[in-house]
Amino acid sequence: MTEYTSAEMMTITAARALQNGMTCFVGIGLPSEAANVARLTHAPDVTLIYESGTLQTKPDVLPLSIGDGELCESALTTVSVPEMFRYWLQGGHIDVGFLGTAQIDRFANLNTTVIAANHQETGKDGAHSYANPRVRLPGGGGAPEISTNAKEVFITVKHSKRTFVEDVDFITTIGFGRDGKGRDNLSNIGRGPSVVITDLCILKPDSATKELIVTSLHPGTTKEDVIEATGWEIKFSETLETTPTPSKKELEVLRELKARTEKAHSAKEAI
Amino acid sequence: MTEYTSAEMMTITAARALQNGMTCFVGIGLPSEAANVARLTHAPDVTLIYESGTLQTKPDVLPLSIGDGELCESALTTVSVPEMFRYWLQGGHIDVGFLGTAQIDRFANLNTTVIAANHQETGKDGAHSYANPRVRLPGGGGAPEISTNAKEVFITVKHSKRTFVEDVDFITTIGFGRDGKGRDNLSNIGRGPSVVITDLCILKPDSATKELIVTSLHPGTTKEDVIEATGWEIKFSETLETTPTPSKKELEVLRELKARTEKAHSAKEAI
Amino acid sequence: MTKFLTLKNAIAEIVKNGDTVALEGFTHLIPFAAGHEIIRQKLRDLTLIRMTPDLIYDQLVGAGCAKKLFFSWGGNPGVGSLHRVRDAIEHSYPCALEITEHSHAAMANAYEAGAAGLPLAVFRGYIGSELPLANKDISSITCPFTGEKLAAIPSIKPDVSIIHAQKADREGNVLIEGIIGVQKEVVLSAKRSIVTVEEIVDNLEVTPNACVLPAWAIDVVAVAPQGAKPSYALGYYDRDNSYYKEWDAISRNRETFNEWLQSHVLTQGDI
Amino acid sequence: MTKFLTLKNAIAEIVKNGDTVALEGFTHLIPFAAGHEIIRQKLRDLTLIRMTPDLIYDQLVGAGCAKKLFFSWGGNPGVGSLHRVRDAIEHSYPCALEITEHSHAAMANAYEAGAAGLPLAVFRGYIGSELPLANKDISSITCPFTGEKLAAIPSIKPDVSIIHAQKADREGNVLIEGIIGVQKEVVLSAKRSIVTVEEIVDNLEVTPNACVLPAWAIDVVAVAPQGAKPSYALGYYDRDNSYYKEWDAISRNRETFNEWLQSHVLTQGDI
Repeated sequence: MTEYTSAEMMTITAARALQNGMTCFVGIGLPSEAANVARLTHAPDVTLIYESGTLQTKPDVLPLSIGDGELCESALTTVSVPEMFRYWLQGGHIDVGFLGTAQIDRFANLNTTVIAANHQETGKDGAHSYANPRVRLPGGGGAPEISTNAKEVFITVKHSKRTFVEDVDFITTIGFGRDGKGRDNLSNIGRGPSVVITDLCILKPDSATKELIVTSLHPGTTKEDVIEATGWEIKFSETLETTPTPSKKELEVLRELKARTEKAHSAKEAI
Repeated sequence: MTEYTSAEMMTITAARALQNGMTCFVGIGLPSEAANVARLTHAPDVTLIYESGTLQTKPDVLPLSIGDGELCESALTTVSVPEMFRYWLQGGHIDVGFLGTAQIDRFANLNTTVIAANHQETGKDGAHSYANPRVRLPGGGGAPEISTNAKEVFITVKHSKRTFVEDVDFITTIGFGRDGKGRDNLSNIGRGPSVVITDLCILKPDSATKELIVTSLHPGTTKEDVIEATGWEIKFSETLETTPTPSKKELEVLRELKARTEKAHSAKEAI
Repeated sequence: MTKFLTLKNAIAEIVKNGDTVALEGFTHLIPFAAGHEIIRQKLRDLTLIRMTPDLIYDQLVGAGCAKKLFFSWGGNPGVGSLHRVRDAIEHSYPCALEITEHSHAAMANAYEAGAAGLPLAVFRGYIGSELPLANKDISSITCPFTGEKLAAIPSIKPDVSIIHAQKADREGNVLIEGIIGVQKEVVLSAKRSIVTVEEIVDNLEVTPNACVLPAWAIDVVAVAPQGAKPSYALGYYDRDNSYYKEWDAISRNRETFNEWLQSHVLTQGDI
Repeated sequence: MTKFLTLKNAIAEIVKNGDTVALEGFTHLIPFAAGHEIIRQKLRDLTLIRMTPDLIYDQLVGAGCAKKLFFSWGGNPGVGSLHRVRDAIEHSYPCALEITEHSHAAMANAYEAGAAGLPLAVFRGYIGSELPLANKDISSITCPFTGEKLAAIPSIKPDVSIIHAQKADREGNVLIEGIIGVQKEVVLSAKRSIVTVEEIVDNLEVTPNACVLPAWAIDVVAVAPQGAKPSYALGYYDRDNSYYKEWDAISRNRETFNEWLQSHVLTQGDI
């Protein structure tokens, strides 16, 4: 078996979640890496869409920003940003939104807005956190509407107690709401997060409660590792699986992609 | 003096109403003819915009339809029809909307929807006319919103008792409403019709009452001619003027334009 | 995801009796070949949506395919009336025809809202017009920030949309160029869609922001060379303005129309 | 109607202390040269609007030009925080900075509505997000047809918009190509606008539906070669991704930033 890092395991597992033929609205960073690995391996006909307006793009190197020239030059066409959000996302043409996050809670709510100064005081409402930030994060970007207008949502994020919290300090982007019922009785929105892929495991929402539970452990990861890295009393599926290891081909594609990317992004320095 | 027809007098007088540098949203037919004569004579920098999405177009022959290829091929650029109505018209970029009509009344309201079966019965409300049509006209097209979203409106139409009626059977497009007060207290809309050019005269709304009054008679036209061709007790300005005659250059441009147009539109028959 | 079908199979598979159908193309790229195939397949009880019914709907209505017409300007551009449409409205020949009437701005906004997945379109329209007396769908909303009353109408979401375009590549991505009208909107707002094209090419050869519809946003692509005649396809053939003029005589009485229908449509083979 | 000015004169004439200013460009074509000129002219108390503040607003905020920031994603793309923006928010250095925060979909819709001359934007957004707790401008309307509650926010109508584009012709018509973002919208929605361009050409040489802003929709065109660096101009130069990475260290502390400001902006001459 080829050796691989836990970061590679995460990216390749996330890539495998994408099926060939899907239209995927791609967040920058980990999601973008995973989505492009998918396109270069088992899902050559996955359609990648970035919020900069680039429709069906096939970047040769990973973009640093959501609007690198590479995305436009390799796209089928590029539309305006209002059109992207109105016609393509809100219009219902996106199968899956692929997101990262800074904080995620047991109901898959995402926080990319603020880390509160004192979470104990905040209670279950982000207003207090917003007024009393310890760390100011970048903000929502496309995520709040990707999460509700895409048919489903995949999330990929590194597993740690700081990231996996019982309740996010602020709901930038809804998973299933503070009580797990946030999507109930709402027509015209997607079904929300269907899978979360970390460097330790795969989590999926319980079909009844919508609480995230571990459905698959990555090889070499123990339940204790996950418990230790999760900020709530994490549950494990009764049919807990072991995630398949990356193939040689997948690792090769990922590593070449990252090498090409590194080279491209540092090449500019000489200019 | 060169001889000319009353139709030529009308078109050239209408053309003169357009000032160089204006952006004009052009209706098909008489307005299109007048606007292009303006562009080819005193107003080379008038910007002509057709509702088909053609921005700043310079057709060599008059279009038969609002979307002839000529309009697109000679345009600065062509935008979608939703963009045309949202950004360019409603967005406030049109100085003047240039309209024709089937019926016009004393408050410059326009009807291009239905001629009522029996106007006597209809009263001052188009609902009855709509339910009881004698003649079905094409409908509103762009006019209802051109009339309120352009900064002002020019109207050109042949003068006759059938056309110039006391009250239109149906208000497709507002002039100043059934009582002349239809634009009062409305912000965010243009000032409405500022001039009506016919084959007999020029009419303008009275600044107080908004009733159309004759401000200029075309050479050779008498007050009686206008009274006879108007369906209400038409008033004449105290400072009634005589419209200047067409110049040789204007007539030449108009006639050449019409000859080119006729040739172009019949040429296709051979194909 | 696009399938390539013959026009005959495309219509047979996608269009059903009783459907709400929009054949769009603002003067340019009107899908006449598809309309004729609908006539040949004797589809009935269609609700036909189009900003400008044009000759194509005069023909479909005259052939008895429609029970309802949804439009904003119903004439033969630059020529006169649509006689078959008028005969259906006024004398229920060959069958009764209900109408729903809007302005261009309203329909353009309603298509835009349909493409944007919204239930309503909001715009500054219908001020002072009596069309709201004739169309109960016209409502309003009040801006929560300014108190301004704005027009609101339901968005358009056809069962089936059909457009004609210049070309598709071998994956079924489609280029529309020139007067693009509401073509993108009508395809994106529809449940099912057909695009007829002049030709299939290896490469669309487009600039970055060309109006390209991705294959995955279209149900069927059918090749129909000269499929927009007597309308036109920029870069392929011109509008046959003389045909539009001749249509007036053909359509004016039932016999000449029915002869035309027999000889020019019903007895014509598949494309 | 466009005037051609030097960048120095353009900023001096168009931008005033206290203005609401939007410098847009979604990753692509960010008008850095114009931003630096605003810094050199020591404009103060600006409300800065931009979907992604990016380095350009980190620089303007760090230089003390802004009192308020209106944004939807505030990071250094792919790198990390905007340290100058955070220092202003968290420690009021060099002066206090208020923020108004939205999602991308919200801002894209608000620009679209601004360009469309509407007082509000209506979209399916903010469902389940706590951003409405942090931004009192976020309201809703109820669809009169379906009863659906939709997000409503005020449209964006800046005093001044500034964008960078590839080229203008000698009349001042401007071509924007590639990732076009909200560039058209921001110019059309603003009271006054400046477009900086790479070069002036005799002929824009465009396809029929290129994104062209007509001269009469722009106030000032200023030539600023390489005016988007370290962002990029498709067809002219690439994004300097390494610069974005280096910015992290420069901006991380006040001294290195102030040195950068001195040497790279304040002591640089006019373009």
